[in-house]
Amino acid sequence: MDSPLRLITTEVTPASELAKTVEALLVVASQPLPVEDLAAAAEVDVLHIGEALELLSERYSEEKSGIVLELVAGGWAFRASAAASEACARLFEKPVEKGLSQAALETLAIVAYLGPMTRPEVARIRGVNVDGVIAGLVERGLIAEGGRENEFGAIRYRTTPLFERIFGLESLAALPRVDDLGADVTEIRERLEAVAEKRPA
Amino acid sequence: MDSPLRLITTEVTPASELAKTVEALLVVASQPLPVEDLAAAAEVDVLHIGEALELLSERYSEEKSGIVLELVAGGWAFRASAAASEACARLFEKPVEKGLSQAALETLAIVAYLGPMTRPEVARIRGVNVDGVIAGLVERGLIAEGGRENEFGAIRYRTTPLFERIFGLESLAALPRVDDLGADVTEIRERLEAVAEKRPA
Amino acid sequence: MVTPVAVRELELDLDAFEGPFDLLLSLVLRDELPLRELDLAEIIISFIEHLHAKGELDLDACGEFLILISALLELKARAMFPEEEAELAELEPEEAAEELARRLAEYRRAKEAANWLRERLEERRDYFFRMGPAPLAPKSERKLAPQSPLKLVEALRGLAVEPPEPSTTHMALRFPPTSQFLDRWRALLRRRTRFDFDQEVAGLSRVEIAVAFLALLELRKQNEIAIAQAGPFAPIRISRADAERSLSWTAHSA
Repeated sequence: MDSPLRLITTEVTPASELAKTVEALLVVASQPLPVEDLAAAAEVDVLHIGEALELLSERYSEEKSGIVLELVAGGWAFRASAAASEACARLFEKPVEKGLSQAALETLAIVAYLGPMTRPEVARIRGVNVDGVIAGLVERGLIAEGGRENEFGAIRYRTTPLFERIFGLESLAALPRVDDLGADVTEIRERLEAVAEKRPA
Repeated sequence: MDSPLRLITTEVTPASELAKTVEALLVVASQPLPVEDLAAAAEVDVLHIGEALELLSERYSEEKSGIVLELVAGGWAFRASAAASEACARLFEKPVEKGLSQAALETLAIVAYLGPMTRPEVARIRGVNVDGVIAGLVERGLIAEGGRENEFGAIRYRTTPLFERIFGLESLAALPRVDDLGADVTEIRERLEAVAEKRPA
Repeated sequence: MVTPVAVRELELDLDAFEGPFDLLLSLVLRDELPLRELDLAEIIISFIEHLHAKGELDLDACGEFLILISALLELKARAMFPEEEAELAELEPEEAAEELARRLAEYRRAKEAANWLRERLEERRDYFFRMGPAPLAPKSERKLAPQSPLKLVEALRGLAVEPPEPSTTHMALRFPPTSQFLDRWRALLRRRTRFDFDQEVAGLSRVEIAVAFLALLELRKQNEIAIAQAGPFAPIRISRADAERSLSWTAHSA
């Protein structure tokens, strides 16, 4: 009859020891960790991991801690508390960029003035491959996918509300007029394509 | 007269509130965070960050927690406790998986102590070609290119923050002084003189 | 009765080697013991201690030892600085010795530092930390300052500019007509009796200067001018034919 006695005299329960191991694993991980991985690493069964996670969920919860334990995409991971989200956003903030490259400006101008356009269409006018530039503009949220040419066709890109905000436009209709280049979108586009063809390869 | 009352009823002090923000920042950061960065993100001055870190160092220490707070590579960072190392080893790669060869350690030492160095400079001190060793250290992320001797000169290598982190250095300044040969030379001379004295005139 | 010190049998107890000196030598010569691992100062000290213990100086032994240890030193130096043999050879013996000592000391320090790093690595091998980004870290956004829509217009207009016709200027040098300079020099000489060629052609292209000089030669041929130069690279002086006499003075006074 010594097992109850042992339970009483032991200050650290196995569950809280295991919880320490689990929090260590979680602080090292770059991905959410499934219960099975935690169990394999700690060499215990998943039921014990469940108990440890329960303890940790209690400890790492909003209000109580800046670190919050969360179950996401089938795994467990630490995140910053909602209360600390602003401070965290500041930590990851990058310095404001002053301007855009010529390639980005040309691509944006084409998409803004000539309407939703596919990569090959933009490439034809600019006379160079535009994949990298398009990807960059999508990443910055200045353009976004806006449908396809047809069911299996190329993706069309259009400017975003963020683009309008940054360029101080209430809408695309507020873009400065370019009547000298053509009477309407079709004419302007034809002219740009004609010029592009004359450009030396 | 409600301010004393408020003091009594408030459970969380500002310092512990800030500590929560700091632990949140540390759990999302991918590099050790200097106090200045913590202060900027939390929008407080560095003195307060110091207090918060003191609270956290207490809480996140070996024995007490599976997560340990340490000052390393110029900033504060979490790591797993030593107690959890076996479990971690089952799930993650070690920062330096197979240890480092004598050649790699000597090269690292030369680059760490003598500052950014080119391959020929390291080779001159080690007395052998170091191209392979340098390439290996670059691949492991322990050294990195850090500028050139001059516009067309050889590439200089410097140690990385990962190097400091793996070796647990607060900064390169934390490397111990390596005593020079001075003592040995004196010793040799003294012995020679002792022998010379015995020589019949 | 003095027993000669058998240098070859000198017992050594070094960090890298334990045994008689001759065994060490043969191991080194067979490349079985890397010289760079050997601390030669340790050997010297052992030898001196050995002499010291005997309480008398055996010159023969010293001579033999000196030869052996200097051979080892040279071998070690060559092993350590293979590509710099020549460089060291250019130095005076004392300078070379000093340079060698400096480099050996530097290498010794590097080795000590490497040992420290090894211990440190050993201490910390059980410390794991996250080497990638945190699983649920906030995304970092690239922020852009407000931009003028006129930049878009500018970019679009730039795309509408017809490319220039291919240039052929590089295919032929275009020479200005000599007559242009004949007229110019004659007009100048109507106003002035003499001028410096260099001053008048300053700012013209090389081709234009050449044509301008051809025009001068043409005028000289027709006896309209005199050309004089005080010496190589001195200014070329042009004067009206009727002012030739005063110009000869210039030439003599140079």
